[in-house]
Amino acid sequence: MSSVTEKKIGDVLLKVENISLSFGGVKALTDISFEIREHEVLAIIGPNGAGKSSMLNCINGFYHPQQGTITYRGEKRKQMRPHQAAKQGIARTFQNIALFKGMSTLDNIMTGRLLKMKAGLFSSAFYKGPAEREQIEHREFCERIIDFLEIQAIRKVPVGRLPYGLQKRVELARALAAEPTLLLLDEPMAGMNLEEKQDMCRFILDVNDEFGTTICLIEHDMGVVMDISDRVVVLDYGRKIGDGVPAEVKNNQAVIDAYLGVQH
Amino acid sequence: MLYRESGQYKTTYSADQAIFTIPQDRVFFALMLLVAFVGIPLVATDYVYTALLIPFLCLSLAALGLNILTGYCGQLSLGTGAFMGVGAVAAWNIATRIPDLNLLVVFALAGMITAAVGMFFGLPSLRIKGFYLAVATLAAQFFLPWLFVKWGWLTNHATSGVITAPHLNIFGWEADTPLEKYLFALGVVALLALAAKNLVRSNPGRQWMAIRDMDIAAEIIGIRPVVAKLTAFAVSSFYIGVAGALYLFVYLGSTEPDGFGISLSFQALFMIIIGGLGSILGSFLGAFFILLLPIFLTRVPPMLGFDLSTAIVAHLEFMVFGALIVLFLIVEPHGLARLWQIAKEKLRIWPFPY
Amino acid sequence: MSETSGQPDGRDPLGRDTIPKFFAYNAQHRRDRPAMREKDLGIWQTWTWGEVDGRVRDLAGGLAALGLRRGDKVAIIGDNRPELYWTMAAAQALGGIPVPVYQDSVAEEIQYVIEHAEARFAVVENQEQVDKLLSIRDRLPMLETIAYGDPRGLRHYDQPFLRNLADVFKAGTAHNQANPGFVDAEIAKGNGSDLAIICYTSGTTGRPKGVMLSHDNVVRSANLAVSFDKLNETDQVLAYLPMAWVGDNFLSYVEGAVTGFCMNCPESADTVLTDLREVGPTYFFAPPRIWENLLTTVMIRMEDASGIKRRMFHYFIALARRAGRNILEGKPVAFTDRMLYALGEILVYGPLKNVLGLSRLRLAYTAGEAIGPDIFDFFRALGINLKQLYGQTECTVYLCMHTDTDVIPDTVGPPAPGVELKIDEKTGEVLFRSPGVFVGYYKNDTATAETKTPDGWVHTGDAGVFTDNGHLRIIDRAKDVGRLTDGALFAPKYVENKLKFFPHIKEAVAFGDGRDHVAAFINIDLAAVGSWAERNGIAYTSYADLAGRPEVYALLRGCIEQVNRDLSSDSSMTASQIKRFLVLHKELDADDGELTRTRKVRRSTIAERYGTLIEALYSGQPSIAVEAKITFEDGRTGTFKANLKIDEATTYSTMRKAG
Amino acid sequence: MAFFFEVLIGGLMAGVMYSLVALGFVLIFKASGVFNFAQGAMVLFAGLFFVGFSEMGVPTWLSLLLTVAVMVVLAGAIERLVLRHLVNQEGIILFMATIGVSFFLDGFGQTIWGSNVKQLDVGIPTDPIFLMDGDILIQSFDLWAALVAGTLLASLVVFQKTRTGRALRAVADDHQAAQSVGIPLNVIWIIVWAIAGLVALVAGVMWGSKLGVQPAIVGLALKALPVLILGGFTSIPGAIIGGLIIGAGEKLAEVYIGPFVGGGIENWFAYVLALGFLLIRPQGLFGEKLIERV
Repeated sequence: MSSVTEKKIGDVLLKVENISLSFGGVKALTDISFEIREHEVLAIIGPNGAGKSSMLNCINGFYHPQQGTITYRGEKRKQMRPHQAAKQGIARTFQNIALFKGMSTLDNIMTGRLLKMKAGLFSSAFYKGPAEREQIEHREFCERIIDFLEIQAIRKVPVGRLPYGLQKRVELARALAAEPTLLLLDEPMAGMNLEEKQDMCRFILDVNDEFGTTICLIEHDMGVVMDISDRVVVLDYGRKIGDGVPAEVKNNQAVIDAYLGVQH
Repeated sequence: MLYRESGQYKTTYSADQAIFTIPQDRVFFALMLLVAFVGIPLVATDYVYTALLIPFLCLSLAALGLNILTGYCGQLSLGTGAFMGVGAVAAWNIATRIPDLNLLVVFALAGMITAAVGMFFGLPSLRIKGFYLAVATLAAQFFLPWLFVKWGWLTNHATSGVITAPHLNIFGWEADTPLEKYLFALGVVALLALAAKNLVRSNPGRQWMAIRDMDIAAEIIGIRPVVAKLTAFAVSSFYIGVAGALYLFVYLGSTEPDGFGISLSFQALFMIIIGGLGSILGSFLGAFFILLLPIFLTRVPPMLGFDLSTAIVAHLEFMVFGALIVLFLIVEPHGLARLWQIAKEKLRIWPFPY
Repeated sequence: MSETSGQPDGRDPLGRDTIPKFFAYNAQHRRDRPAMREKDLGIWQTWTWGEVDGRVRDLAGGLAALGLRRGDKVAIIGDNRPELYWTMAAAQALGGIPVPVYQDSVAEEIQYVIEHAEARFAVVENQEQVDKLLSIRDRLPMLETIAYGDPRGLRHYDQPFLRNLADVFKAGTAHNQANPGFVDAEIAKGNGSDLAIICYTSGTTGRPKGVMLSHDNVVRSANLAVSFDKLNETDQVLAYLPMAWVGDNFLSYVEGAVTGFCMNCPESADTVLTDLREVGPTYFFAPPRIWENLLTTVMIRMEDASGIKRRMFHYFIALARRAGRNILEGKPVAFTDRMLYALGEILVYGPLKNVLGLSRLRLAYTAGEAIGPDIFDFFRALGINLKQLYGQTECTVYLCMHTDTDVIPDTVGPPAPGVELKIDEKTGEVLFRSPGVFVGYYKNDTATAETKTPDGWVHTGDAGVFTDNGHLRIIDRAKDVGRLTDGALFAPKYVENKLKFFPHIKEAVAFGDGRDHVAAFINIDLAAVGSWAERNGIAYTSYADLAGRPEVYALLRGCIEQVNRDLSSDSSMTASQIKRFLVLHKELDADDGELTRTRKVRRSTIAERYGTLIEALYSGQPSIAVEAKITFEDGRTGTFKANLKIDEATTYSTMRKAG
Repeated sequence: MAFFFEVLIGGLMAGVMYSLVALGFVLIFKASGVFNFAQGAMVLFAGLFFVGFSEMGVPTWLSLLLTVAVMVVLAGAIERLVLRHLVNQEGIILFMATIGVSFFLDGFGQTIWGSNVKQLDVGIPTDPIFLMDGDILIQSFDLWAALVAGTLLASLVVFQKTRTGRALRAVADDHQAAQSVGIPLNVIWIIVWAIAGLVALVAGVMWGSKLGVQPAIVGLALKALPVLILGGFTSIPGAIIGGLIIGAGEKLAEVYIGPFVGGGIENWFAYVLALGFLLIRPQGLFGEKLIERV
């Protein structure tokens, strides 16, 4: 559209400085620094084994880098567990779908909403009254996400029975249920066909646009990356070899050698 | 086939999230309750109460408790027998030491004490999973009954080592006859089952299931594993504790405190495997099945002309249980409850096959 | 309900002559009864007549504030959504004229309608429709305001003429507070001769024409239909057919306003069947295609059932076909059959209707195209009061309807109350006069004059005959009826409909006018034939591949020969037996212009596009090479090359002769 | 001091018995990831068959052969009837299935052979031996047991060097890789379960000679579980050392702590020790730390 207003990219939301991570002497990440700005879509790309997932794992507290600091919303972050990161507004999806297989789509999304819910053991056991009111209130919120991601037809279906593409969508829905400030997406479009990819791109952009959610995603499909990201960080063998707007990165020789060269 | 759901649309979330969303199910369940509270008392004999219905209720509750932990939260426990013992001993102590205390309060306190003990033995679950945890709960299973015997204070230094439950007095209502005991147990079990259903369909249940299905993902969406697992241990142990108290007060009457052995633990585990892991209904179906099977094995062969010694029947029971466990795990890991659900689904979409 | 029973000419006994007056009446007398439901956010959100009235008044105020004046047209584009129906009511309250547009139209089609109707306002569902409108906005200078219901994705659209409908509501509340009595006064100003709606008919040829219907048309027609079928405020309908189609407007919206019954909007196009099951409407309209699909899914699903269940199903269906209709129509039935039918109701019919969502149906209609007698019978045999209705936009939906007790599958019933019919002796065309006769085609006096005779008769364009018991039977479009070289009558649609009854055949096109025999194109039904292929272990890679399999040809030849046998039993139709046929490599598609939006065959387009194939059918050659341009779903085009086989089918001599 | 050593040695010898059972667990767990709760029942099962055959008058060597055959058939049956249907199931499900197997074997063995305590004498001398000038008394039986255990261990180590043994290790490391080497997984499983069955037979004969063949063996064999926690589920040396620690620990605890708390702590000491250990070092003494991948 000609007169669509430009979205506003804000201040630095999360700053990664000189992160190094190793497992028993094997270096997964070496001296990585970059920043994620509010409201932007940042793509992390790189060949397999470049340390992309490890990077996300550091950001959401699953791995604890041996060196370096992560500053989130201006505060230097101490070592924390993933659930603490979640509390601070960091949500994520996984490369290999990590849904709760025994639950329905709706229950998965409601589970993603747990952080916002308060009812404890006793009121839940009694159910009538506050607990039920809370369930209803948050159900409505989750229904909006269902509506947003167009998964109405499967809301009561156990997620184990869903095709892959829909599972990915449910996982995104679950992450959104927490109303995250920062959304980490680990290969959200892996294994999808063209149409599913287009849908997913649209959803990611809509999330970014509608809720102002900052998004950091890992993706292999260069076309997708170029289309939807505001900025790209390129990793190779655990080191950062590029950082910039998509067009810049595309023409960066080191990136071409390391990434595109390897791939094609 | 029996379901006519067309036109049963939900206009509120509270209707959509009800326990029984289909009116036919509601009617059926109400009928079941009617049978349990009114129908059975009209026909059952004392033998049926004492040999079948009362132990069924007690063990259902224990199975329900174990199911919360194992079926919903995925934490395997082999300590159910010992935790029932904790509940029984605790309730006995409270009731004999504070004679005027309302029995319901006694049971609640006994449940809470068991919950505390359960949480303590659940601590390893924060670091270990699966069968490692099963071994840890074995520690409780072997340690606690020993403690009941050796720590004289717990049995008021009874010389015989036997504890005998006091009369049941609930708000002045003396439950002495098997029928009254049955009704009391039924009331307690029904209420606790409702509470359990409420728990598993709201926040706590979702936490537990999230931990069970994918603990890493659960933590990453903000669930604290410590809280989820320990609440599961606490709630589960509460139920098992109350079940143990009932077992002593309503069923056994008196027992040696080390009577809460590992065989009870296995019995409860079998109940939930056969009944259905992660299902409230399954806990009841499983308990019923496991209790009925030995009766069946004792009664049926003679009818068919086989005279089996009691020893052989006992061995056969082991074999049948063992085989059934394997069979259910292979064919239908979600047990009888799942079969029931499948049958229901089939009826709902009848005459279509899917 | 007394207020709808009434006058033989359909005039309202309470003097309500416009739709808004009915809304106002319902708001008073049925304040707390449900008026509309929409499955949204997982539950059926409900609005009572009182609430609907409030929403409509707010919206009317909002539209007035935006400058809507009496006589202005409001284009409405989107799925069946309450707020779009409210828009319709609000526009009508102000004397405006809603112009609903098919929501799946491409931008150019929308452009034509809006341009032609000179709509100043467009109220649309969502971003999809907004984007379409924006892409043609430069060519629509008269379009002043576009309001959208769902703001999703539109956050950054800052065109000054774009409005969130929520804001329009708010503005309306303010407007109405500032101008108390405004909406009531506007409603009172309306009268029956005002235009109620302009429906653009897709038409099988040429540009769409805007059929103008007055409030009198719709109100009187609805009054007559409602008392004919004894509809009342407890009825439930599912509003799922396109809002732009006069049928949805009439059956859901107008009849809802007149009787005060509740209209239910499905959640999305994907969930219509689920929603149908949940709502369980009491009054349901579906074109033959949907009844066909229902039957096909029933049969396919039953194929996968266990042997015992399948046998039980077929036994009871056979019983129902024998006894069901008679029981439904209150005719004498053998005692044992009656008992068995009662058993069947428990075991098969009841559950089946329930799973399909048809168990609460009191009244169901089919119309638009002829329905296969077997399909029709199937549903009646189940005890569903399915009837035929015949009509068109120009007559406000209906001309003929079956009565509950006198239903013949291949007729459309006797003339409905208030309708006069006659058949042109030369052409066989059906003409009518009724309270529903349209005002005229908007801005197209030539077409109006061609259709409406000076003495008030209207040409339907359909050829028909009256049966002995006074029912009308439609044979075909008047202009499509032709003759074979031997002079025998050839009504292509009659033949095609017989073919389309088979679940494996989705579409058929018969040729024969001016030829010495009849030949046909067949379109397979991918779901049905695919499932059949799977069961028979036939592997296939694509639609085209499956269509060309010799096994599929054999299957279809069987179907065609059965049709031929059937035709041979009717002396006037025996010449129409199909001698040669081919199976098309692609589905006929509305997007390619081969079908209309209402999925009628566009003969001229097909004759033009598939000319070589038609010639091949008559040349005796065994196969024909095709190279077709096809449009993929993403809009790209490509070519497809293959050799289509042409097969021969056995024909039969007339029974009478043989016997 | 001498008394201490006597208790210690007695404990270590009892520990050897635990180790024998634990070895069976480890073998199966390493090769198939199945935590075989039925190992204890297999010990009883093997013992019952062996003693049963002997009581029928079958010569000892033949009884032994027959029982070996039974255990091999059992391994095949378990693979065919249980494991094959539970491939790719979660560990906890497999674990529960082995509980079922355990009950079945327990009941099956007793249905055939009865549940009386059966004396088993395979000619292992039971004379007391005095060490350190008679200060310390140990049973020669225990020495024999240690000897047998040692032999068994040695033969297992040798076996690991063979082709089949290497295949087993490959399976333990990576199922898919093992299959690509060309060894059918089913065969591997049968071999592993058969070996575990033989280990159970040895344990059954030893336990049976010491205590008589009786159902209580199943309960005693449960003590192998804490042994595993201590030693680590995947380590053969761990099973041995864990067994020794548990055996010695519980005897010493019983003798030195028991009197203060009323005795009988032997029953639970092993488990509580394991529980405490779990909290400190969940992977066991010799187990490998697992890195969780996301």
